[in-house]
Amino acid sequence: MSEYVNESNRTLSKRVIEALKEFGLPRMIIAAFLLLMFIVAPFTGANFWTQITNVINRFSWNAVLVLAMVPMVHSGCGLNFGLPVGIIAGLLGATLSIEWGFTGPLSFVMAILIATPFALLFGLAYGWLLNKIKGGEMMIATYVGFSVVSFFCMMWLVLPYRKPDMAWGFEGTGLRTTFPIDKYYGGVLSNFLRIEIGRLVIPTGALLFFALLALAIWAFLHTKTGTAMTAVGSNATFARAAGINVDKIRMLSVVMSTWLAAVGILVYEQGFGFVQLYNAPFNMALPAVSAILIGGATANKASITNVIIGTILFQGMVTMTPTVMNGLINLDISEVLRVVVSNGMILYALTRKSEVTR
Amino acid sequence: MNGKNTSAPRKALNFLSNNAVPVMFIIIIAICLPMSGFSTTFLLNEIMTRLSRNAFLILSLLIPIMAGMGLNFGMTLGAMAAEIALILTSDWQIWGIPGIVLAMIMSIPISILLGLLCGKILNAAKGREMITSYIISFFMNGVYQLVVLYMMGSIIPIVHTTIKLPRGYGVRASVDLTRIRKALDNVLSINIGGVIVPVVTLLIIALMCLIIVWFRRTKLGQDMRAVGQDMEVARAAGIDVEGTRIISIVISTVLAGIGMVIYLQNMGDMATYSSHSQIGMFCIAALLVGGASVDKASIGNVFLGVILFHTMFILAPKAGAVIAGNEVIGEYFRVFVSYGVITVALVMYETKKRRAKAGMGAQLAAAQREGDKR
Amino acid sequence: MSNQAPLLELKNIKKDFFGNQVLEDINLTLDAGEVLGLVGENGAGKSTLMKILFGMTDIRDTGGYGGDVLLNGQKVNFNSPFDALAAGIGMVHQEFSLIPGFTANENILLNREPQKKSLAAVVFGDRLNTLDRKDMKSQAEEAIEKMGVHIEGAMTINDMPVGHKQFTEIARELSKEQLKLLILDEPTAVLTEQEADALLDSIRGMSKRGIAVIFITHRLQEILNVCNKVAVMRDGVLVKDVPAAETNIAEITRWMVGRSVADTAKDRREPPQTETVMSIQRLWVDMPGETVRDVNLDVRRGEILGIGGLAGQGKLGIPNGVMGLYPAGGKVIFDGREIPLNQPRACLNSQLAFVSEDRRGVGLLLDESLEWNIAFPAMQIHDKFLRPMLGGLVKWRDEKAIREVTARYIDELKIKCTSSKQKAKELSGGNQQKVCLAKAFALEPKFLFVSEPTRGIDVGAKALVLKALEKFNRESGVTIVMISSELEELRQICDRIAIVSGGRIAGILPAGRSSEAFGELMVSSVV
Amino acid sequence: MKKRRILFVAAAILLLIAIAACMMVIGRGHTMYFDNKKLEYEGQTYDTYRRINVFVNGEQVAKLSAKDRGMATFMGQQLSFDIEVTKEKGDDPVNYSYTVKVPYKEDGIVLNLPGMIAGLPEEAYTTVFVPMVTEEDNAEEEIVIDEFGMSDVTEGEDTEP
Repeated sequence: MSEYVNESNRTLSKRVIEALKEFGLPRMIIAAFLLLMFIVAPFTGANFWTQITNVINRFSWNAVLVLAMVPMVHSGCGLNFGLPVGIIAGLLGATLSIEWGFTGPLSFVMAILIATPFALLFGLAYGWLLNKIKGGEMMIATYVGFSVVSFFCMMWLVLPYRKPDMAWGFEGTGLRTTFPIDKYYGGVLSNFLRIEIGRLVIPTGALLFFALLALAIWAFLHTKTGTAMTAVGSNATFARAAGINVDKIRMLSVVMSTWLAAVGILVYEQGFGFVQLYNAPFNMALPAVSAILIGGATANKASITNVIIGTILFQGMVTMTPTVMNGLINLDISEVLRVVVSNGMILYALTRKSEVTR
Repeated sequence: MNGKNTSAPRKALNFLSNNAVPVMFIIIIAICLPMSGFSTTFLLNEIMTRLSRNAFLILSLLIPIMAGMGLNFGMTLGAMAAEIALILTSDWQIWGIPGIVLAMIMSIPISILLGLLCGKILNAAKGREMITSYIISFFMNGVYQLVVLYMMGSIIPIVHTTIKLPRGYGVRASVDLTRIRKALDNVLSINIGGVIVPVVTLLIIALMCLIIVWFRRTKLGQDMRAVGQDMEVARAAGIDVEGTRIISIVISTVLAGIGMVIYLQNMGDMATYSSHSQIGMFCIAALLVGGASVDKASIGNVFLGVILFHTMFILAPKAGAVIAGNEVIGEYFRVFVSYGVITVALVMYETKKRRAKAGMGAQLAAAQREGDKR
Repeated sequence: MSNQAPLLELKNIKKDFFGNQVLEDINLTLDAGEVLGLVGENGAGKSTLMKILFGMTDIRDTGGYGGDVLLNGQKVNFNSPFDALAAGIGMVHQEFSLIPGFTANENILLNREPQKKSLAAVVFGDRLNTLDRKDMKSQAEEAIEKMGVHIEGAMTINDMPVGHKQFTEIARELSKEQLKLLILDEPTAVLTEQEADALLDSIRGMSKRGIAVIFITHRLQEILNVCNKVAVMRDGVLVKDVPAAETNIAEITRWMVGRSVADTAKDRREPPQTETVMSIQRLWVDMPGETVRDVNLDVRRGEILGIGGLAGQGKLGIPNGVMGLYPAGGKVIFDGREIPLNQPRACLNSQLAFVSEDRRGVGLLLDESLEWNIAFPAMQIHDKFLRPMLGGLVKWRDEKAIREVTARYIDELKIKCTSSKQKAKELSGGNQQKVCLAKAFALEPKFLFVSEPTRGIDVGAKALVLKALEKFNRESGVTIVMISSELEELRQICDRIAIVSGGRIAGILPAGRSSEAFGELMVSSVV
Repeated sequence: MKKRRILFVAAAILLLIAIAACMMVIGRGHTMYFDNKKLEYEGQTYDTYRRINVFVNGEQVAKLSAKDRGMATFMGQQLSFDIEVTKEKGDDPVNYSYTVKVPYKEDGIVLNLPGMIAGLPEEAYTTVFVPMVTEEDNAEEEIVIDEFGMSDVTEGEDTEP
């Protein structure tokens, strides 16, 4: 490789500027903002290590959901606004696992196992639909997600769940909107190999679990099929001319994303300690989408690094701003800031020609 | 493919596939209607109320569709403008018709500003207008909250404690609009066999329809149609494509603002932080139920849509109670149907676009076969 | 007509695209009412010349042009097509510039609609004037009348036959009162015979009204029928400018394709008389703009077969159809086995390979490294550059092998790049083309389609690419079918050349035959 | 031509502003409170009446016994009303008509009817209404912006050990 470098007349400074340009202005602003928060935090009376713990914690809950964006972005299906489809599969796994009497860590494993066939089924149907409407994925994905969630709003009421921990006791059928899962898999990952150093708490198990999945995705992208997936996302016509069955690869990516979303919501719940049904999945897609964009992904390129950086920045912003803003000016505009920043980021990605070529 | 043998059954099938959504709705209503047990008068009254409440808002969606920008999820922006105007007029204690007129006038400059912004952003996202306008509505919702929750009472003066939060700034979660409640609807309203008809509101809606019909015949309307069908050709003919698109969004936003005032005066109560958030979805769903598509919509679609969609809306909870013994199911059902309708319409639009591209090959094969015969 | 200055005068027009000279010293005059037939092969510079005349912005964006354009003796310099329109020049393009859902009348008067004053316009501006539909109708009808071919004004463009779309465009130009010069770019290409005749009549009519017409076409007979003058261009030079009455088709063809009389007859090898390796039967391909109608073609083992023909006649459709990139029908037999159509994978599995003419769209992963571009198809088709892991369960990408093969081709084809990790979009056109070749070579095919391998690349790279192809054929014994619009290039390396005209094979000749022979085939059944 | 249009646009905007201003004047709502209460003014005491009925546009808006307060809402800056006064039980009611102007900026005005009937100067019987701030009004209202459904997340954080 070194023999070619000589030919390049790019100086170091030029490269740095280029790298920064690639990183993008909005990301830099957000990163700088977060850095500022960390610096200011101690002055507002917030404990630095508590803050760090919060960020790590939130990271461990959400990272898998953000990771679920990666396969679909890679295959050119765009940002997965249809994340709720996978989440519903996960919720089915969670509720059925509890209903069938599994408890403790086993209930988590069973939840994943039960969610898997649903995720495959939903993913196949969702992928089939997305293959029919190439080019209009993002808008339709959004509404497919909404339709599925609202359909399951009815299902949660109708399906014959009996377990008193999650069903409405007095009415006989129907699940509660939110129920705790301490008896089941609440904290199974977070508390596994948990490290506590003073005020700093590291949920090792959850981080390891994410690392495992991230590694699997990273490895997959290095295989023959993974390479084909990236090529399909980069230029579908090229891939087709090279003999790739584009539809099949896209389908595979959708199934993968859907499954990751199903596992992602289970990881989220184990950290959060509650299962949220009904309208809760509606609002899960946008934070994940903006997180990966903040991490530097575009609508057809995303890496594991993007996931990690994006989740840290986004969750950092979410957890830090309320404390700091409150402590600093006694005015909590963090919620508004979060809405503006995350949606602003998506808008920024949508309006850049280079970012979305379709 | 070869459109010559359009026999009667085929024609019927074509009609069904082109109007799948309205037909589906008529079937749903036909099933739910007997179950609900509502009286005809009650139903007609409800439909009349909802027609007068929603029609103007839905009319605001027509112009961007004409300009090829799809369903304007950004109409929420106009709703926000109307809400800001109504918060202020409520605080100034302007009541009745004057309050409504003032709110409409005040919403206009805010709508224009938001519309310009939205139009500019959409011009940067050509081909992805819908998802972009959808995200814009979320984005602007954040800005709206910033204004209403933090700037009102601190920077923008708000006097009354019924509106202002006790902490000294920000607006309460609900603003009471009793003072303008149905002020417009009640003018000259008449009662026909138990059905109350808000004559003036309907007249305003009719006037708007006329304006839209007239607008289609203007040069600007013609330009919008041209831009909507082929931007490049329009540009080559010297039409200011970007400008025309922005104007269409601005008009839509302004109309949505006025429509929202009409909507809220009918409701008589405003949920400050959520009234606007669902309005776009319901209006779009209603329009699509009326048989409109992403690239084609008429005034007829608006009225058919309002009637069908809202009849379903009224019937669903009762029907849910009868079928599943639970009214909540019906409520979820109607939300599901709203989303489902939008999904189906979007899918149909995209597949139609793709199907139009194919089909040439069959012609070639046919030509070769013809050649063989000779 | 008079002793005044001619309507249009072109003086020493020159144009280069980044050092690549495409027009040299063009001089041409045209009087009012005169009809000029402009002919030449693709790439001869006709379009560029017309673009200059019409003030297209891409001319200005690429550094403008040299020489002067004089209109009525006045020097003009158009900054945009709108300036040209204002000066009375109209142009009908090959691609339709019509709004599909509008009627013919609406399209004819697009953005020039007569209007009625309205009250709202006083406040909101003139765009709120209503359209005067009645006046629109009469104005459009007048233009249609002027054209002399009847089309239904109230019909929407979508419902029209192609020919009528063309006439709508012509009527649009005629409806402009200031029109003095009309440029028609291959207007008859989409017309039926009767329609084409009607158009010619219409051109005569315009000429009588004093409107000058520049008529670009490949149908030479039409030129002789309707034009006063014929101008022939070749390689950016105006080779001939004669009265139409003084020439004939054979002569024009010769001027079009003829190089210097001394043929570039180098040490040409005897065309191999081997057995047929690929037999294409009754092929139709639906490739927009390059429709293939009914092609039968046999390719011999080990030869280089050229496919030539004018643009739009379907030569590009053949490889794209066989390789499954566009919907196709018919039968293709390779090595005794039938290859299923519309399945790129099946072709590649049978060791066919294809270098597409659409480098950026089909040929390259622009956002990926050279390594990926070169290794990808071979990896996917032949499982090369992969390491089996976990007992063959996982096929892991072998980065080292990929880097090696890329380095080899970078070296072999002299691809200029900073590293094998450089992104394909950062390379120049010539180097991108070499990457495309490398990609195909890495597949180690038995049979290679190469489509327009030298389009848009500089002379040095051109020679290199052709040499690489020749070498690949000679050393590996790979059968190559090369499709190109440049006849000379085909004659240089091919054994036989098939000419496509009107979506069909017009004939196959040994490459040694004269240019005129090929030229005649090219225009034989032009559509 | 261009100039003319600017003129018309300006005129249109002015017209809208004028309408808006007009609406602000005629649509300004006020509340008038009627007190049938004892009034002390310059040492004199004006006693309550047994019953006072208040009519606006012929419609009864208040029926006041001693120490009662009634109210009427109206738009615009003045209110005309009629009152029907019964001094003692069994007396014949006496009718009065009044027109009271209300300053634009005041939301509510309290009229002391005994003072008014006695013909006292305006400042004697009018007071500005000051609304009482009730407990309910002051209860801190939680505005939940739940864009991302994260409100429960904060709850969740509380449950963290």
